Amino acid sequence: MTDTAPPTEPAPQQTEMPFAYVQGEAVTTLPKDLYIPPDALEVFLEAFEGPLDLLLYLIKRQNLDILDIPIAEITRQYMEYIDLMKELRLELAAEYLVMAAMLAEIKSRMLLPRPVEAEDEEDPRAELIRRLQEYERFKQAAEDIDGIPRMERDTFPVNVEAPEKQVIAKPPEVSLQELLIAAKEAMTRAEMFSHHHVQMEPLSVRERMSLVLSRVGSGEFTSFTELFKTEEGRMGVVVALLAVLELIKESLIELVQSEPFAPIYIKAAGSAATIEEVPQAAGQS
Amino acid sequence: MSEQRIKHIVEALLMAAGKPLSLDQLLAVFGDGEKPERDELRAALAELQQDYAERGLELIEVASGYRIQVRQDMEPWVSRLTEDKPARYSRALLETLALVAYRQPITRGEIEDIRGVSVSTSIMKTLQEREWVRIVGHRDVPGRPAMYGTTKQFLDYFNLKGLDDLPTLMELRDIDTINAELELGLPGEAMPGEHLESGEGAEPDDTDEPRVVQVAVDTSEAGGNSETLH
Amino acid sequence: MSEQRIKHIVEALLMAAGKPLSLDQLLAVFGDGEKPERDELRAALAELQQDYAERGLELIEVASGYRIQVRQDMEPWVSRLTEDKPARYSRALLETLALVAYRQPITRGEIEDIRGVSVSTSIMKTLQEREWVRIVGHRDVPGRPAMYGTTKQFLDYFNLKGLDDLPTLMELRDIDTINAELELGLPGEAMPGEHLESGEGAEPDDTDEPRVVQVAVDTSEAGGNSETLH
Repeated sequence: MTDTAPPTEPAPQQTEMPFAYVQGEAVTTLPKDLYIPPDALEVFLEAFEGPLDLLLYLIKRQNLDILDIPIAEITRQYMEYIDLMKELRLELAAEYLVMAAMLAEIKSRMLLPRPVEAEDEEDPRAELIRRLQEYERFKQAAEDIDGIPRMERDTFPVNVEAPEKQVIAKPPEVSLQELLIAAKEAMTRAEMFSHHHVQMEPLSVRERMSLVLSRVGSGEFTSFTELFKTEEGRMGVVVALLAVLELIKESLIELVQSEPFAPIYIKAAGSAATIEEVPQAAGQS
Repeated sequence: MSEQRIKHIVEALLMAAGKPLSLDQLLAVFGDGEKPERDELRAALAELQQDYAERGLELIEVASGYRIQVRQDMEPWVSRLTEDKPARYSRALLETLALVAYRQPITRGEIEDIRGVSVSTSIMKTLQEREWVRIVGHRDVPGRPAMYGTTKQFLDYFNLKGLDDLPTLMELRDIDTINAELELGLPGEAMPGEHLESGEGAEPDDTDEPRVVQVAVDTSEAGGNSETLH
Repeated sequence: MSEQRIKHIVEALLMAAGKPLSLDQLLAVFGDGEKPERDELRAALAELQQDYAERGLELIEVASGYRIQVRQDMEPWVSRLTEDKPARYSRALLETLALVAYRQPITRGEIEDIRGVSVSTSIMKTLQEREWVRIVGHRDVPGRPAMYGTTKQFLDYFNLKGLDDLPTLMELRDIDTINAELELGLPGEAMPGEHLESGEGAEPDDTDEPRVVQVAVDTSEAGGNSETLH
């Protein structure tokens, strides 16, 4: 900033708008009084954030305190701006007219002689002053916020290249209840909850069916007795037996017995193995 | 893991992240066997802060965590690095932002009441797109207008740790007290003087300010200039 | 301008740039009165290199200039910072898995019959690659379609001792109530970790152990079991 420019900033400085230029020509002074080059007026007025802002400007220009507004004078000046705007057929924002009405009302009340007994009647300017002050606070706050050092303008993020990431594709995680919800939905859609299906089918049997199947999957004969393990106890034996029966029922395995009382073997249904291939060694167990 | 090692990892993390990281986020990257105590992390951060004290970098704490950034006094050189001028915001937007920041939760209607003019939709949209402002609820009155509040990103962007860090609002003065002051001969001079110092645009004088020239200057070197203004 | 000052400016520039800067680019940001000699700049860069020697950063020279970057050995920590959320499985995959679990041994065609839509090859492949599902045989019908069953890894992952730990169809029908209980501790992310951790000790043996006996016991305390899971 140049030395010749005092730190007084123009009130109606709207940053995006170079109100400096009117039809290509720079307007180098702000109006001292009410005279504004007609071409500049529109731009000038746009620089105000509304009637409160314009009023504040008028008050501050006369070095006056908000709390001591000479209503008559300010109203006169304000109305002159309004007239100017009208003359130029600028579209007058309704807010400006509302303010004009408010000023006129205050002025008229101030002009009326105040009865002595009505001393505690509120100063007619009070509401205007309150609004002006409230607006001024936030006008100031806006400037303060604009003055806070902010990223990208005053401070800058560091932007340092990170080392190349070693890609380890992590498989998705699934929770048990996600699985159960999916199960329920699939079953519901397939109406598998009908009574026919909802019987006490121990899932361990289904599990064992898979196990038995994969054991006989090689196509070779497996000894029936090998499917049962005494360590599993009675329940285990029952589950294994149910699994084998279920597999036979679904024609997934075949039982083979070469002669009565000979060892029983099972094989995957449709596998090429024939009875001649029954392993002799296995049969001796 | 040694203190040095922790410090270097934390530095690398903050450098690579380029955005604030909370203590929890920092902790989370350490494996189970190596997780430092929170106090150790804090100590590492404090040490880094020390390390940067003399340099063009700084480690600061903002609303969402710790951030390493380039200091403000490096701005003249850093901004010459890029052609893009930082975005400047209109008074209308800044006043709206100020109202949201200080008066949240606040509706658009309430903002309009105080500013005395309508608030354009585009301003609210810009503030939300920048993620400085968000809808925090709806007022339970007819029409259920949205209430706005500021975000952590707003605080982060303005280098603030919390709303408490915002500059204090100007005091409201009571008409009665000022009347009393006036009678005592305490003039309305003090106030405009204050405005002058704070660079406020009150325009208390009638001089032929090269106001427009300043504006022109502003436009050309936005970043540096607006800094000196405040 | 002091050497220190030049170094700090250069550091700030490289930090903020986010791309390599050449000597010329670095020089260009200094104003006329302050421009350092190229050798001074080189000296500043060399000093910075020194400064970083022990740290998680490095200053390197690449084709288009100088760049500050995070050292490769910081990768494990830095990567964990940006860890993407693991992808999620599709509903189709989960239903397929559920049907294999409940209806095994089951062919793809049978799954399709129940689900009412076709099951993609990639789903079966994914489930097999994850080692949750395997082919346990082939149905003796034309085409000899593969029959699928679940694996031990499947049980381990879901922390099940056996399939009987799953709710029966009848219980499944009333799963909404279970679900409401589970919902509380849900958010999907904490859970898998728990599974993994608790899964480690859950199935330490590879033997075909008295699985069914356990199942019998488990059935009686099914409630307690699913609670600890979640």
